[in-house]
Amino acid sequence: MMHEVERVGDEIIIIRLKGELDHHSTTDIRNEIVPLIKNGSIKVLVWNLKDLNFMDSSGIGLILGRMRELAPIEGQTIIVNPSPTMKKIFQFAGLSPYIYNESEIEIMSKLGGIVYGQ
Amino acid sequence: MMHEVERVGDEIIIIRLKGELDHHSTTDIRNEIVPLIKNGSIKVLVWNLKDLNFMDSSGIGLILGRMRELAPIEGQTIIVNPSPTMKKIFQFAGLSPYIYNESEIEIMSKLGGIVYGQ
Amino acid sequence: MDNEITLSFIAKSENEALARMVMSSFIAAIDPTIEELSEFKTVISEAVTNAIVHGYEEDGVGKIEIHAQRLDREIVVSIVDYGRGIRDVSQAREPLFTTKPEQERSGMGFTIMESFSDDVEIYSIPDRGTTVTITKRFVPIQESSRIV
Amino acid sequence: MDNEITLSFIAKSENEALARMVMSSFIAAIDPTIEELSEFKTVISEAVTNAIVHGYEEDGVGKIEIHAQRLDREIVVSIVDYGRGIRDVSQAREPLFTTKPEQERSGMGFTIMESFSDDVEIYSIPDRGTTVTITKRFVPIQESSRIV
Ligand SMILES: Nc1ncnc2c1ncn2[C@@H]1O[C@H](COP(=O)(O)OP(=O)(O)O)[C@@H](O)[C@H]1O
Ligand SMILES: Nc1ncnc2c1ncn2[C@@H]1O[C@H](COP(=O)(O)OP(=O)(O)O)[C@@H](O)[C@H]1O
Repeated sequence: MMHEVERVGDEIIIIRLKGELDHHSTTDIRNEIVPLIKNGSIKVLVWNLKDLNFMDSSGIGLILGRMRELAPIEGQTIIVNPSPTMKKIFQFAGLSPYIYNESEIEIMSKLGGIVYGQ
Repeated sequence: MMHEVERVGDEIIIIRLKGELDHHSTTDIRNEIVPLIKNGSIKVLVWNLKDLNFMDSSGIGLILGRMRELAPIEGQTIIVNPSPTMKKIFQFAGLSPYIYNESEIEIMSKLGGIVYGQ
Repeated sequence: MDNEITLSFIAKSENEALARMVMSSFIAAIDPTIEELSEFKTVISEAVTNAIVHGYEEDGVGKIEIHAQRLDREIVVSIVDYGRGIRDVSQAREPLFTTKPEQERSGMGFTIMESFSDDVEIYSIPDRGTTVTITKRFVPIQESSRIV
Repeated sequence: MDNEITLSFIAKSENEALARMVMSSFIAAIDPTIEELSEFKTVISEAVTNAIVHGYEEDGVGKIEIHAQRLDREIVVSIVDYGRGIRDVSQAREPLFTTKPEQERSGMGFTIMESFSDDVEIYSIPDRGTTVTITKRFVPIQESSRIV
């Protein structure tokens, strides 16, 4: 499991997951993201699953966990590029509304408006 | 296991092995090549291992078996592009003299001279 | 029986990937679609993770066994542990039910296993262990649409 | 013990690839060099093929077991069959010796196992079976040269 965490400005974090996301690999990525959210200024988490080859329900736990941390500050969760199987898993867990069909770039350009009120 | 068998003129066969060559996969390739040799006019077998990811001693058996069939007609065996591990395996079996460091194209241009006596 | 294997390993989370890999190789002869393969891997991952996390609390000692049989295009896999067991199986099957919310388990494991397979049977005795048996039938090659 | 697994399967040649795949996954945590991995896969392939071909004559019924243990960077693997056994073990170890020349076995199996590992032990009882135990130590990461 590899991943890339990119911070865009103060308020957006893009997490690009790679390889396989299971119970074993969630620990590392959780340990990296949680402090970033706790530090306070984050308003949007973008999960880009383009290079993720596999995900089981541990992925649901990881994303839901971060949504809970974002809730008090009304932060937003955006999921892009899930595989067909991942889409079904998100649907079972009621996370379909957070899947966006836009590319990462399109999302970012829209977020400019949302986050900075432009 | 996939492979490509190309016949160049009446006397040369190039066998391009792909994937993994083990005891399980030798059967298919053997069944395809043996009739071509038996038909008589073949003088040179070129084994190109460039796209072969794995080979165990079953590969030795396969190549030695064809060398035996070529012996009565003084046919030639040429091995190109073995991996470092395959090189060692060929060395254990005394097949190092049949490994050529030239590319398939270079081999073919030289063979023009050998086979057709140019 | 067209083929059968048994894999046994200890309750370490690194073995989740190993179990998926083994089961993917085991069904290679079926030539599943990309979608079938990825759903099957998910099913295996859920059951194996449960045995590691719930059965043994990742103690690195408890043994887990996977028995798999293939008959033509049907696979029957049992995932067996000798751990803490499940007291109320029908409750365990409910979507979102989990006894480990603090570890961010989502309670979706059994729901995913049921959705991505043809049958899931759970046999469990508290403090003795759990056996989850999954049946999955793969679509005949000519019927399925394949990405080439 | 850092990790351990057991794989058992029937004497079908399609399981040669399965066994290699499982053992490759098992040593992934060691992060071997490309060369080490490919030599290790060859060793496993030779021992497993022998059990299938010589132990059981590919009957599709006989059981083969692989026990593997990892302790830090050392792997000990036993390949066990309950087949015909080896009458003369030291003869079997000789390069080019084979009892199945008609099947184009080259007689290089044990030579390759010995060359590509640190120790090979053969324990065999005629008509009862054979256990081949292979030890391989992997070079520490900093010492080895890796293709990145
Ligand atoms: N192998 C097992 N051993 C003991 N308990 C289990 C096992 N598998 C499942 N359970 C119980 O069933 C519950 C529901 O499982 P599941 O739907 O997979 O969700 P999750 O794993 O996310 O908790 C678990 O929280 C656990 O209490
Ligand atoms: N598991 C086994 N069961 C029975 N006989 C075996 C087994 N492994 C090896 N042998 C015997 O030892 C001989 C030498 O084995 P090996 O060096 O691997 O060469 P090869 O497999 O090419 O014959 C075999 O030909 C066979 O007679």
